[in-house]
Amino acid sequence: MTARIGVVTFPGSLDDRDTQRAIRLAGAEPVALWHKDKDLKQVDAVVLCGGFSYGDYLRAGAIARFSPVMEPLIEQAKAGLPVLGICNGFQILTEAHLLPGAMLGNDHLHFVCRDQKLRVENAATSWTGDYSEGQEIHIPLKNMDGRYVADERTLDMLEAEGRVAFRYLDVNPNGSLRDIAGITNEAGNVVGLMPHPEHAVEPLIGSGRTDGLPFFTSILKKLVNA
Amino acid sequence: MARVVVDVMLKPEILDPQGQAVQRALPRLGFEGISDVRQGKRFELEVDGPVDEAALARIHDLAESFLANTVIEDFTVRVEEVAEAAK
Amino acid sequence: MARVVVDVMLKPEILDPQGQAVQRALPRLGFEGISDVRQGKRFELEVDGPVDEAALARIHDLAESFLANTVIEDFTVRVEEVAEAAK
Amino acid sequence: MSRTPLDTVEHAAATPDVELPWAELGLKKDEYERVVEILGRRPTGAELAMYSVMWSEHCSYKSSKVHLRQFGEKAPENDALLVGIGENAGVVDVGQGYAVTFKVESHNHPSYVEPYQGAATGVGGIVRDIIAMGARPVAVVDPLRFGAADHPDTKRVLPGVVAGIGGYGNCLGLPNIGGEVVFDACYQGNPLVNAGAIGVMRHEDIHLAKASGAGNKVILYGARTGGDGIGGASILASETFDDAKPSKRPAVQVGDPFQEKLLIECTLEAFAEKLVVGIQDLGAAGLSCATSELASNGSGGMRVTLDDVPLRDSTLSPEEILMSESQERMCAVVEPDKVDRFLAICDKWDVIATVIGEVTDGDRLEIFWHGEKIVDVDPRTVAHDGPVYERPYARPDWQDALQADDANKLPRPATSEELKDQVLKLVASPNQASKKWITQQYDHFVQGNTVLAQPEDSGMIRIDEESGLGVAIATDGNGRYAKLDPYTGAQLALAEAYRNVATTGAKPLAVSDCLNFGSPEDPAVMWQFAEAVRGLADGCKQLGTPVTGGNVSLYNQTGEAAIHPTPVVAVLGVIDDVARRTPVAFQEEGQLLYLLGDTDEEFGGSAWSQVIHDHLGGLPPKVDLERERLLAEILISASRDGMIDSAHDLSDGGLVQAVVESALLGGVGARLVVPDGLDAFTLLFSESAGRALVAVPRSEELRFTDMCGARGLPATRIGVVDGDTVEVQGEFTLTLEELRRAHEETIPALLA
Ligand SMILES: Nc1ncnc2c1ncn2[C@@H]1O[C@H](COP(=O)(O)OP(=O)(O)O)[C@@H](O)[C@H]1O
Ligand SMILES: [Mg+2]
Repeated sequence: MTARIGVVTFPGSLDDRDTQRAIRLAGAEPVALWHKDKDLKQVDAVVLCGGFSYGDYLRAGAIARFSPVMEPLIEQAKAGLPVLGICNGFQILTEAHLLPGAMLGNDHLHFVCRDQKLRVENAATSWTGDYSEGQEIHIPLKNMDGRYVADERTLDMLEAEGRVAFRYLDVNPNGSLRDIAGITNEAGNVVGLMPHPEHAVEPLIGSGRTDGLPFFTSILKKLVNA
Repeated sequence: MARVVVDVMLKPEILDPQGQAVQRALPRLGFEGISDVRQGKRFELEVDGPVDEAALARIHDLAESFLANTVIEDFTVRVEEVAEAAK
Repeated sequence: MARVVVDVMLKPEILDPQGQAVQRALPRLGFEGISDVRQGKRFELEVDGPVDEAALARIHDLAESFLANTVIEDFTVRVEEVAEAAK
Repeated sequence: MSRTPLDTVEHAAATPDVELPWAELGLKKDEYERVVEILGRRPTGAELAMYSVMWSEHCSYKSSKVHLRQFGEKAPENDALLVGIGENAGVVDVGQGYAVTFKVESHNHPSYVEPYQGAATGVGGIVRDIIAMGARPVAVVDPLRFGAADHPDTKRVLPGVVAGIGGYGNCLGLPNIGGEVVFDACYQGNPLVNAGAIGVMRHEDIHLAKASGAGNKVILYGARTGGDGIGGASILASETFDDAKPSKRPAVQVGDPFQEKLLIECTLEAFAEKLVVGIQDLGAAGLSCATSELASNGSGGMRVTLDDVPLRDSTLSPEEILMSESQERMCAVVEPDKVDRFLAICDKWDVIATVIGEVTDGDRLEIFWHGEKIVDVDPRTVAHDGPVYERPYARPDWQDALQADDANKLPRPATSEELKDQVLKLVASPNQASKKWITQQYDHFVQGNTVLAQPEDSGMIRIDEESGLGVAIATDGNGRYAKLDPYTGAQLALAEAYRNVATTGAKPLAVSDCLNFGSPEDPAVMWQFAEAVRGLADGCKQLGTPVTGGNVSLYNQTGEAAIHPTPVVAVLGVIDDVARRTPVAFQEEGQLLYLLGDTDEEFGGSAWSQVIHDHLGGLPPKVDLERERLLAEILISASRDGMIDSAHDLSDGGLVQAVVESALLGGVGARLVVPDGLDAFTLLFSESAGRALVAVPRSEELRFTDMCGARGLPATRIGVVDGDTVEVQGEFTLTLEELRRAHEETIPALLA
């Protein structure tokens, strides 16, 4: 038995096929979910993938957050369904208040595409079990609105509770507060990050590294061993 | 038909690189005497029917839940007035 | 210190994909009765010294040459007033 | 609104003496008379609108047609060519049942007026061409040219153009895998914004722009139609037919990449369900072009009800609707029983779709407005029978003097110190400097198939996950070479793009081009154009790579001053297994550096002559296409058989530029030895064509040199990959750190 992992396609989603490929390469079964369906097809976990849902108009993720599929997703995520938000997916998760804080435009005001060095700060979430805490990895980053902000109290809380899951190393590519690249909810089932692990799953392709694959093997192990 | 304007600005404590970029460019353009610039969004909503208390209240809700992200932004709602010093 | 506000909107004949996307989302959020939405920019300039005719004229120039892209945008300049229906 | 009676076909026939503003619409008197002759009466306003846009230079290629014919006449035999010139884009067979379509187009002038939107809509337009062939777009490229790097207007234009290309392409989910950025004062006021796209499909999915099958429905889908880009039609509306002043019409088109992304998805879904008989994107000339081309390429006629076109601006006149260039629209021909399904797919993707007409038995294109017929034409006369000019051309009288001003006579560095200094200047010059500040604003990774992207010699995309089949593309052009000799310059552009593709291990297959020139009314410019086309056509014949399509952009000039003739050439290649691709970066210390090809003293039009002497004169490097072909074969074999670990083609900047780039990318330096028979200066800076730098693992050296020897390609050992400096023995040593600063700080300092 393998795990079924849903990938939601919103209008403007770009990395849905790539994310499905990454899930397949990790050995799980990708399940396409459509934003207009209030139906998660009983998947074991969901990835909200990268892209420009609704053109990123208004604010990145702001319109997608109100898509019908988000209703069951929000409900079940609160009940423990593992959800990973990558880039636009992370933005949607903050807009939906499943994760605290908000994403703003990069401080340098440009789109940035680079192979980014990160440190895994929390290897205990549903999506990071196959990393070790403190591990340094390279994952492609590509976005316009990647600046993570939250008020000081929230930031302190995230730090104190070990909920900063990933931090940028060497270069802070967008002005994110405290170099935050990704965070988790309290329960560790909902994780969001700006870099794109699904673009680092095959040698030769993209960044040419496979540092992103453990996201997908982590969740698979967790689900299969559960 | 009436127009309601919703202005959305980043909260004062949030860094506004766009506003800063504008401000930094001012001296180069020969503009002095502007001590701060902030850039936000302006929405013009054309409302069918009268803009009464109830309609404004609904638009207020809309702004709060959708047009602004109150984690980072403040907003104001007002019925459009003639600009003071129009173009 | 006084505040001058420059509102920059796409010219009416120019496509406003952002405003359209917002408008199309409204019914899904349960908002009816808004027939058009346009999204523009709002700049808040904090001006040192008095905002007299001359100052406004200079800001008008600034808006025309820099804040707005007059190929596709219109703008208005005004001294900030208390909003009618503040938050 | 007070309106004079609608200018119907009937009304036009009854009022032969009414004068239409044909001149304001850009038609010449004889062209207008030709329209009258074709119709046997005066045209209606709507007909005039259609003829005038379709017979414009941009749509009809009236000045360039007589020359472009050579691409067909001289086309080499090539089994891979599935669809040639004349369709929205050419299609090439790349094996395993896959076909690839690609094309380059210009959006030069709009990008000067409004850089962000001009460039963005340029990307949008070329991508729609690709979708219209039935393909899924998989990548974009953007060859760009701007005025002097330190000119204040460049700081306005370039960041806007780059943000626009990124803003649109990134949002569509298309990796940007290549392009060029060139600065030259000749492009001040006439920046060149060319955009290319590649799409992939199965052979059976190829679609063509034709309307056949009487009764089939014509569906317009995508954005609503607004008054974008219809200056001419507004004249028509106001001065002739409408007493009221027309509402303001935007001169600039604004793109909506989100809408285009939806168009891609819903179009591909309709293709997958075999719902589409014919399809055409709406680009320049909008509905005029789409309807007349669809109708004239099909078997029947077409009837269109203009009232059914969804509008963004309800005040538009029928002439304006026909001419509108609103973005993100497509037109499909669909069998009646499949219309519901087609509309359902559009609805699924929130795309507005409307039946606006149908294919008829006849051979006329008829368009109705408020129940009255306002257009009744033979669509072929609109789409294909535009005027053809034999413009006079003549070799300019300054050409001889320019060629006589020999760059090989320029003073050369006298000391090692000076040589070193010039190397640093060269790699830091805006044209040779790293373009990372620009290219990192583009998404390279999206779609998860990018094998190579900037700053590799060519971009490479995997198209089959199982087999590793991939395609590569490179675009090149050198206006300085072309100015010195347009025939040779065009061939050098072709040779360089061809070489770039082969350097990465892919086999060059086919060509697209974007020919950017000044005014065709200037015989000197027309000569440059004619020579460049002749050069390119001859070159393609010799290399066996057919031109599958392209674009001509004329009138790139300010007053009397034309841009350098700038033919930009894109070469598409195929690689059986992307795992065999060869990157630019040095991989491992100890590997041996070989210079392939012959190095002569060739400095005409070179980067060195520009950077050090601000000089343009003499002759460009010689072209030897047989040598290029041999070099390509060696590079491909070496990559396939694992004999080389990195390779970099030599072009502007010469060997030193290539060594520095490979070293910086690999993070490891090189020690060079000047071979017998060459001096250090010529070795480092000459721009002789037909050359590449390769790094050979020691274990492969014999096999590699044997292969080169057996096939007669000069291969000269010039050094070794080593250390953290670039050293030219007996001359100078530069640390990678110094070089990196020189190479990478220029562009941000100028533009950030
Ligand atoms: N505008 C651009 N967009 C994308 N890639 C670019 C652009 N300009 C340059 N590049 C990339 O940068 C690299 C170096 O460019 P260039 O020096 O022109 O290459 P070459 O001389 O080999 O043709 C190439 O990979 C090229 O594709
Ligand atoms: Mg190259």
